[in-house]
Amino acid sequence: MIGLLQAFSALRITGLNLFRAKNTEPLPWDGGRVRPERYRTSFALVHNSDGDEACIGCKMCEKICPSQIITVVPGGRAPSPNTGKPRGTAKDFTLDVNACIHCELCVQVCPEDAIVMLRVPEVPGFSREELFLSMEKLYANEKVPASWGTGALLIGMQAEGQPKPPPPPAKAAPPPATTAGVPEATPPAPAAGGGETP
Amino acid sequence: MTVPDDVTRLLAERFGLESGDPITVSRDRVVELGGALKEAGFTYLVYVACAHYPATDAEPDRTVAEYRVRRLPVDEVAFRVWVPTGESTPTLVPVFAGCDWQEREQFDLVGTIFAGHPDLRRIMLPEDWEGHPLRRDYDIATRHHPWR
Amino acid sequence: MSVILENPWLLGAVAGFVVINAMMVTAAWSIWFERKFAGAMQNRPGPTQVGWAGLLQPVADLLKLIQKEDIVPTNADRALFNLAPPLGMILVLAGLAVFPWAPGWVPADLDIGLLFILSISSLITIPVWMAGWASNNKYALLGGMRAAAQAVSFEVPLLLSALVPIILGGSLRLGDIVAAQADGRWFALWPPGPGSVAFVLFMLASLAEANRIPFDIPEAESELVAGITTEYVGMKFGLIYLAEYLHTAVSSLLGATLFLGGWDGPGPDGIHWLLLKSFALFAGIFWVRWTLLRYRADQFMALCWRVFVPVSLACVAVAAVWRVYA
Amino acid sequence: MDPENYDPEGDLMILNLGPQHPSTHGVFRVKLWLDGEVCIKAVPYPGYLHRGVEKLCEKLSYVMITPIVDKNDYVSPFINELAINMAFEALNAVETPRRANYLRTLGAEMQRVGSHLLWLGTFGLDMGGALGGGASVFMHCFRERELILDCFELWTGSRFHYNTLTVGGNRHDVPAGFAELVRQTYTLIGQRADEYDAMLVDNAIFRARTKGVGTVDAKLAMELGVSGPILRASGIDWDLRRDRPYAAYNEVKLDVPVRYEGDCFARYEVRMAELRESIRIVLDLIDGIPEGPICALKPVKLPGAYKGKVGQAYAAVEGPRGELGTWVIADGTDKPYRCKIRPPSYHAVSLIPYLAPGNNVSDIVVTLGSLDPILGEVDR
Repeated sequence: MIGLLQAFSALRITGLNLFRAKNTEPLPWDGGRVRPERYRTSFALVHNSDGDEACIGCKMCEKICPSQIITVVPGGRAPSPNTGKPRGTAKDFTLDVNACIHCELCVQVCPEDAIVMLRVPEVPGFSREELFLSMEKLYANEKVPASWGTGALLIGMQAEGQPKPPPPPAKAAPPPATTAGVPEATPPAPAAGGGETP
Repeated sequence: MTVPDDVTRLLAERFGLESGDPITVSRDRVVELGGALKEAGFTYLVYVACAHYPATDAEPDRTVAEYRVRRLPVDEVAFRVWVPTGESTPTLVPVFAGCDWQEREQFDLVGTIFAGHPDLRRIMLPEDWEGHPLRRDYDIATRHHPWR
Repeated sequence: MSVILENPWLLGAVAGFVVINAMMVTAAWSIWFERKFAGAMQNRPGPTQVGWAGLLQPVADLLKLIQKEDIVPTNADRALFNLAPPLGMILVLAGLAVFPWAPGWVPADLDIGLLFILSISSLITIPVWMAGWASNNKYALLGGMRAAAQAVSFEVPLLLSALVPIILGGSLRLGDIVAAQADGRWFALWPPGPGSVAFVLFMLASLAEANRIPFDIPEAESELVAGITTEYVGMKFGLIYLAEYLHTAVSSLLGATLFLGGWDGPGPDGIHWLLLKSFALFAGIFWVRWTLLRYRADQFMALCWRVFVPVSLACVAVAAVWRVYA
Repeated sequence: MDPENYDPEGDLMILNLGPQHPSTHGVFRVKLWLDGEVCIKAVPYPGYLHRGVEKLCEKLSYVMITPIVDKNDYVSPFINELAINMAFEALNAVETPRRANYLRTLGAEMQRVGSHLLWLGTFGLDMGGALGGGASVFMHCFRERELILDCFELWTGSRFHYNTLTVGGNRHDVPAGFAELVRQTYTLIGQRADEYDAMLVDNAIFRARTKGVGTVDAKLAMELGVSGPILRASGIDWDLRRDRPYAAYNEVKLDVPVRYEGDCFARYEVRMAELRESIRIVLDLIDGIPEGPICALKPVKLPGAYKGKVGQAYAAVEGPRGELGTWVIADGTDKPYRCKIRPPSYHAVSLIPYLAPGNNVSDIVVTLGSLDPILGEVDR
């Protein structure tokens, strides 16, 4: 009986909460919470400053993807329609968001900052096909607000302040056109492995 | 993690073993070592883990079972025993009750056989699963029932 | 009009129709109220999508339940399984027949009205046990067993605490009990002591009868999945669910009638006071429900026999002494 | 009664608690032999959530594993990442920068608060049901937990499966405005923690349901490898954060709460004390994060960016549920040869055959809830 009287302390808490502000919000279409700039959901492929498709088909994202959901078909080197310089191209690029774990590794390894993630809440699809991003869908997503992270920025953030300031920061600075078209040149550089302590 | 002095002494005097991380012990003395360590205060079982090593020129196809025990707060000792495939190693369930589920899991995933285990069934995978998936020779395309 | 009033059969039919429909609708919207209320307690809005502020949610729920496939488990006792939900509903609704809604508004003015309500509502254990047994499900069986044990235990303090207004009012007729509380001499307030304690005990025992938290062990969804309703789907489940809400509503109506003076109140007496009081009790029950945890079965049997029964006996004794000497 | 020689027609009832039972915290099955409602024997069957994480670890390179183990203990992904990356770093004796250590400590403590909040909510659900007071506790806890996820969202860009740690350090530095948000959030949660106590501990029903229920014997618990709050509630004063400090814990003041009763109520008390302690640590740490690099190694540009030296390593962290360890064998390639994850919940769940007999179904549900098993971690 005494114990039941003590229940009033619990009743007080729920009573208190009756007058608190609502904590939930209607979902996404009329919500409108501002997402932080690093917020990441789906994917987009972007064009670089020259107006070319930034992807050079180097297959780095395909190799790093833990879920193995990215498929890149390299298109070989071709002169850019805008600058005329030869650069790598991708013939096809598909990304199956059904199995994506949103780890951002593909963004981090991209040497051309070609793949970015989106900053808007993901809209669920009605079929598997809707979540399968083809190259057209990825380039169409370019118009959607993108997340902060790009390859160069992520690498820059991690390399910042490191005692030995080797390639990565230098790599982040110049516009993509300089290193374009030489995907074969990238692998040997960062493959140094672990073991270096500051 | 360095091995504490009293364990080094115990190993040298009673078992004639070299100390190390991990200590390698033969199959016929592993239960005795476990019991001795427990008497020495190592009553906390951290894990039992096995790994599979395929046959090489020098060694047959075998698995290693590693036991890690701890004397709170800091002292830690790992001892391992090599088990050729097809043979078994004595179970440590009588010494550490926790070896029950740990050894079952390792049997399930790696296929090390623990002789005398009270309940050596699969624990993670279905009863009718074929093969032990963490073996290096496990074919990832092994056929199994589609709903598993 | 006078034809209806003069013919008891016609009067019964009309009054029954009105009361039953009004209560069913009330129960349906009490679910909406509870969801909104619980939502507010948990800082969330509750139903919002169907109708303004989710007001049409009960209709949507009803449509959903009606559309569902009616599944009867293979090894269930088919007759009992199908009979249990409507039987529970009938028993709950039958109690409403003798309520004095307002001065002179009594569908069936029995002189043993209170006894009738209490005996009818104690019968509700039977459909609950039927549902538990007939489902041929272990969880349902455990739930049914718990329900039976609970009903047997809590019937005693319920009756004993209901005895206090009977002694004080000197009648088993609900109208007389309400009339005895006229002019604010509500039994929950006056005489001080037995009435108020008996009121609390009566409400707690009613919670147990209506399977509400903290005494909802027959359902106990975290332990018994859904207890007796595990195997029920569709409208059968809906009936059990609705019967539970109706039972809660009947309990709060009865509490308001026996202890809070029924239709009596400041200003003009009438049905509005009864409804207001019982709504307050109803909301209180939901407040308790969405705040407290659940007792274990044996613990709350012990609570019943060790605390509720002695205290209610004491209340009866004090009330009797008061009746004789004051 | 002897469970082996019972008469199934007359004596005992076999009840399958799970795999789809509301209070098994995931997909988990316990087979109970019941005499009336009292359990005679209990046999747990884990494995319904087995996803082969250890096999995946063998097939993926070191830098690709972090986002995978996020999903192991799906209530505290940050601490999963910390545990596995510490083991990988131990292979090559990589020393993480001081700022990374501080950020890791901060993240781990932030995550611990979130994890304990989720435990508290589900523990309430186990006792109060989805349509009762338990649901209120659950919603209140989730209300605060969402704020924690907001902090992580600002920091790492993801609400839950962050992938924010990498071998050698962190991937994300804290952004502007982070300290302010964390301070605000955790001060609020510190205040709200008193409300949970008022809702539960002050309530005689809660005390009656938890005191003396599911008592864990310390000696048995140690043999089973049970760790964390369960062990500390049984009177063993042992915490990896204090006794074998990792990350920046040697620079953090830490009080380890210990209770001696070993029952569900003691476990509740230990976890609530830890919750408050973690809030304090977060508030202490947030102002003192040193400047410097956040990653000791070059940022990952390739799957094979990190190669473990031949050998083996074991590293353990104190997760919200106890010792979360990783034992890894490296063979010099960019993939681990064998990677065993030692989940605390697996050891905790192995207590069930010892705890269940003699209790009735309600108590078993409460005991299971108080062990706080995360089935994703049990089954991996």
